[in-house]
Amino acid sequence: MPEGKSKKSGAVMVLGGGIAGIQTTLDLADLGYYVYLVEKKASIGGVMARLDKTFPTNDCSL
Amino acid sequence: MGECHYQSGNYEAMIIAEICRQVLKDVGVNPERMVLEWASAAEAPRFVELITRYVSAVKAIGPLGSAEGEDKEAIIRMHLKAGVKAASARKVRTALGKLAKDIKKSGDYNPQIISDGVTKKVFPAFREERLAQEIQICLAETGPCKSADISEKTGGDIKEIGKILETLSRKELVKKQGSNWYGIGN
Amino acid sequence: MTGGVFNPHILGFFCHWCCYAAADAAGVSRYQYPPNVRVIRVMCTGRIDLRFILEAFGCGADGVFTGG
Amino acid sequence: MVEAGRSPNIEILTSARLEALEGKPGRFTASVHQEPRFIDDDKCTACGTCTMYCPMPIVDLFNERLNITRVPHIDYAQAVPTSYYIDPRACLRINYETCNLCAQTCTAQAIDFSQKPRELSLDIGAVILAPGFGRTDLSVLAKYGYGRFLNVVTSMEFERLTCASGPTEGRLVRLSDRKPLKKIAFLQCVGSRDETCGNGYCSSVCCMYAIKEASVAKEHDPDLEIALFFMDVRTQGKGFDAARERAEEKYGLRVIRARIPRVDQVDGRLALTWTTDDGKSCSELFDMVVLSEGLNAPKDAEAIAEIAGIELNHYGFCRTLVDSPLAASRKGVYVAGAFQGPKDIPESVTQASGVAAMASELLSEVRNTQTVSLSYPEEDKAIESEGPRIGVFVCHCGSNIAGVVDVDAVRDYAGTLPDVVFSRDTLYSCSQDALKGIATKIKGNRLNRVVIAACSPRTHEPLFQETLRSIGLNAALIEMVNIRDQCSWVHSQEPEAATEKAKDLVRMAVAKARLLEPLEKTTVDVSPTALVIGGGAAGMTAALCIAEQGFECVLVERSDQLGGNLRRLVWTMDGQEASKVLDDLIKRVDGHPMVRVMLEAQVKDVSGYVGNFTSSIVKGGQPVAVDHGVIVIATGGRENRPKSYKYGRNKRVLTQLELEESLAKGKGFLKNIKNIVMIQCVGSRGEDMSHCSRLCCAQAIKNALKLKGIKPNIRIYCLYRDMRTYGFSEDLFKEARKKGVIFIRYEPDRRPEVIERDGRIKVRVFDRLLEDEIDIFACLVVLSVGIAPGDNDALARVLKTPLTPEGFFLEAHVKLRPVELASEGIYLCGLAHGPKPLDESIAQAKAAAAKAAIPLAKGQAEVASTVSRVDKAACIGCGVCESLCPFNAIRLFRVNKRRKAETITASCKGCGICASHCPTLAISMGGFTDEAIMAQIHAFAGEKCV
Repeated sequence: MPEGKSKKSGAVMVLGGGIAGIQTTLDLADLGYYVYLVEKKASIGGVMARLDKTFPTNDCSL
Repeated sequence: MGECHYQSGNYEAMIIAEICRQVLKDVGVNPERMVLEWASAAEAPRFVELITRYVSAVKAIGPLGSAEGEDKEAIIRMHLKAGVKAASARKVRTALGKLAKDIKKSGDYNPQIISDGVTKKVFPAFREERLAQEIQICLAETGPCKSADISEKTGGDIKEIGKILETLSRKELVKKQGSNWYGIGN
Repeated sequence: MTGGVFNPHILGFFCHWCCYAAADAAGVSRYQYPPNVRVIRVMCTGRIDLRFILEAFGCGADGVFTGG
Repeated sequence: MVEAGRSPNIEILTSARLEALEGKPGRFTASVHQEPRFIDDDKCTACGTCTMYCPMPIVDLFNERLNITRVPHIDYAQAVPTSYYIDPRACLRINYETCNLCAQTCTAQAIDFSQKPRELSLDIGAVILAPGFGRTDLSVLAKYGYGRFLNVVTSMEFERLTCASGPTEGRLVRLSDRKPLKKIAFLQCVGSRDETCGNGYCSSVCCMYAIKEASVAKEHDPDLEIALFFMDVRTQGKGFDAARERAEEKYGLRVIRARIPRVDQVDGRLALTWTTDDGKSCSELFDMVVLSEGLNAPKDAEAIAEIAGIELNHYGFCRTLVDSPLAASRKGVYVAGAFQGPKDIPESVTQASGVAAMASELLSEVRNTQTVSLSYPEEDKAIESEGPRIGVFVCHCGSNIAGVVDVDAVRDYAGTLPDVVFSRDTLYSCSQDALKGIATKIKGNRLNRVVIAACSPRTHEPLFQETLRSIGLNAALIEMVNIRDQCSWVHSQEPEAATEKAKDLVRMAVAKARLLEPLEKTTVDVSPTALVIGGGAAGMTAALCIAEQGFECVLVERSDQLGGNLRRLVWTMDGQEASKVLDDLIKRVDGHPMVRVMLEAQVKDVSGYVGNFTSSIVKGGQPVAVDHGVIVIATGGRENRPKSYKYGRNKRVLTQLELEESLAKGKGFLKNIKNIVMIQCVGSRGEDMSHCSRLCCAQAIKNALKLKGIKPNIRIYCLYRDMRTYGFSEDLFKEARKKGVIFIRYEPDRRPEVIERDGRIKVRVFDRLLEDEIDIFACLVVLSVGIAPGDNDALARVLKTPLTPEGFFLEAHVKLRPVELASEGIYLCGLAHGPKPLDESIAQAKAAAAKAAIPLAKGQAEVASTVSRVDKAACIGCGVCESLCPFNAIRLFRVNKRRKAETITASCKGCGICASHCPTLAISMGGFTDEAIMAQIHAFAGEKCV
């Protein structure tokens, strides 16, 4: 258990707003943590948002 | 065939679309008026093409009823009214439910199997129930008439109408007097 | 009916996740298509009951478009 | 994406980068620099006027520079945050203080040039690095004529070409002259498995996405001719081979085994030359060449590593260990997705959930300390029970609707409809101030049903439902009418028809609104214990991870000891002692107070649903009842026992695991062994089993290198179909070749044969290069036999979950929910999901633990309100609903000796298949009742219906 006076922070920072960043952000919020999602572009979605369809099911990637 | 969000919803819809096509043909409505199409969320251009093509197809067919034949509109409306009642009847819905259950168990949803299943197991029950409903509507509206007039009005052939009249009379919904049949207000 | 030309009255049953979403996407890209379809949104095409389609035709629909 | 945008506990900082990270695990301080967007997210309604008026064209980076956009723009329509931004580099106003056109034309007054960059300091407990991957740099692409010939494109550009909302709206045309495409070539391993550019690794995904792009292209234009040039066909994901074979056969894709060195242009078309195995040299002309570019380390990898204080591997990706694949080298910093190594979407999603679990382990004692949960006022039951008092709000959406539809006419028309007591038009009903206005109007006029005629319910219904809840009105008492995306936007040339349609749609919505009933958002209490079935590496990792997150866990193992297949492994891929990993796991499991291990125990029956499962577990003949909230399946897999290749009939024919076990016993075993022949895909890909087991190639190479390490002059032959050493294990493959291991490829129709003659064994194989059969005398034959599913049928029947055709458990969605099953509350990891190497099993076990912990952490599972409800009196217990429900969410129960159907609200997803198939119409769907839909149909006909 952490020693010293400072209590742990109940927030997490996720660097990168692609599919991995978004999925872990959603899971962390569900698990009860405040999440800062830091994305260098102006919108999240990363490379996956540019894909038309994704294998193997070929359904849409939005 | 995009992947359905609920996995098998779209398969069940194929069965319902097939029974609907056969029912529309039976009541004299052009089956092309009803279509089942697939477009995933990302296929906007495909969706637009489907809608545009479908609207012009319906335009080509013409207005419901008058396109199917000059004097047919009233008759078709009656067929449809009876059709809705038939589609709500337990016997028909059980047949449809059972077919859906068997096809799901077999896991084979190819169109041929569906259409055979509907033709053999569901459509006969539907047609019989529709005719039964129509007979009662017809007797209630126009009063007693001979089985020949009934079959002419409902489009069912004499033998079929005869058999249905038997079952209806057993359920005391109709009564035969001389050569005329009477509806009993149920 | 506008003018002599027959303008069909069509009822659409669109599944919330697929066809309804495609219709929205068509709107976003400003595609144009004929305005004859009135849409009823359902959660899945599996929800469409035979009664609904027959009732629609019974009520004078010239066509029924079910989209999944 | 949309959910991430809406949750009150997620703060999205766009155009931002990490500057510094200090502190220790649980107590970090991160300083983040954020560039301004110059447009206020809250005010912007994404209407697009600013883009129309801006005079300054810029290259559209989102569409891979294939088309032009304007300075104020949005990357794509469905972007989150759904608001435009200004690209400062080209903006006249920012750089030269002129123009300002967009600010003037913006009706929502959302553009604000006074915004300044911000420096933020965030107190956080853990850091997760998921910056994705970098693109292949131009020098590598230039080798194939990219940049010189317009029709040589990268696979990302090809994605944009096939995309319906892309620059060519999905039409496949040559970029040189916009003529339709006839013939396309896909070149594999561009920027991967390529020493010259320093990327010796394999990017793992390009083979599969090339097949996908080819199939999508064929769907666009069936008479396209497509050839794909592979070295090894590496489609080793779950179900990938099957998908590839289907695509090849259905679309007639030509697969050619050759690596194209260069591309030339011959009168406007692209010429490719290559030599086939049998020495013939060929050359063909193509309209377009697609370069399947690999996944590089992110461009700013060094900067991130330096700031976050983590180590990179020799390729610039984040360095991790096999037995802890998600932890970066600094404690408290975790990694997920392509930055940990090139991988596909299903694996990235799995790792993402996995790192969520690790952060949740580290910070389990401060859970829910910084999250805010919204509280709502009491529902005003009185108003809801009164007769319908409907309020209709017709939205202008600036000019988006009002520009085409006569909003006033629709508003007045709505006022005339029966039961409508209030009708008003609003400029932007989704803006903060309009929502407050609607709330006061609802309270002021005691409205109990609301119809919003505006945009799509898919995107905005939750927003209005929140407004209703915030003033004590049940969220189900609202019906939206889509008169923008599906009316004004798509009938802009026909204003009267659009207005007519809007009126009809409002009439139909009012008819439905009249019949809307308040629906309870039922919540179900979750018993805070997890049941993990299977005590192998995956099971132990999942159990430990759930316990570390603060929840009790029961671990059930059929055999008399923990470990499963891990017991038979000797070395891991990165050379660690497997037994050390095993002992460490077992010690931690046995020692953990929150984990209760039940050995020699089997799950006999499971009843209940998410949050409230009761399982009867038979241990030592005695059934023990265990209550738990969630289930994690980790029953593992079994080494396949081939029937052929003389296995079991000659003691010198072993499997790879058996070889590993004998090597571990000592070198004596190799004394008089000079020749070893390894055969890959034994029993897999079309023999006893149809699937590829993904890890046997890497395992064979690992063993070969171990053998060469012990006895360098030993001769090793490896007969393979495709060497699938994907990711970083490609290095091992290169090292094996350097150490003299001889690799011979065989075709599936001419598999090698093991022949026994007077006590000695030899292997006959058709060598494609020599075009002749050769016999190799072997002192030892080692078979890579692949992984078969465990006997999952019994458990699958108990849990009523489907299995894949190959016999593994079927996950809910291969990409988006890879570790969950379709039915709620049941999770899946390890070999039970499918064959995979140890590090992927561990990552998946962590992911399953994360997902399983969510209902436990919440304590309650909220259930959607659009679920089915059964009218017991009408139900005749025929069971049609039970058999058709894809989610086992409706079951037949015995109610005083008659069978009645009943909905399991927690599992019901509201699809409605049961309702539409019920013979006695006994099932009604929340929000979509039969009566409501019938009312809409009658309203559709308006006066016409009798």
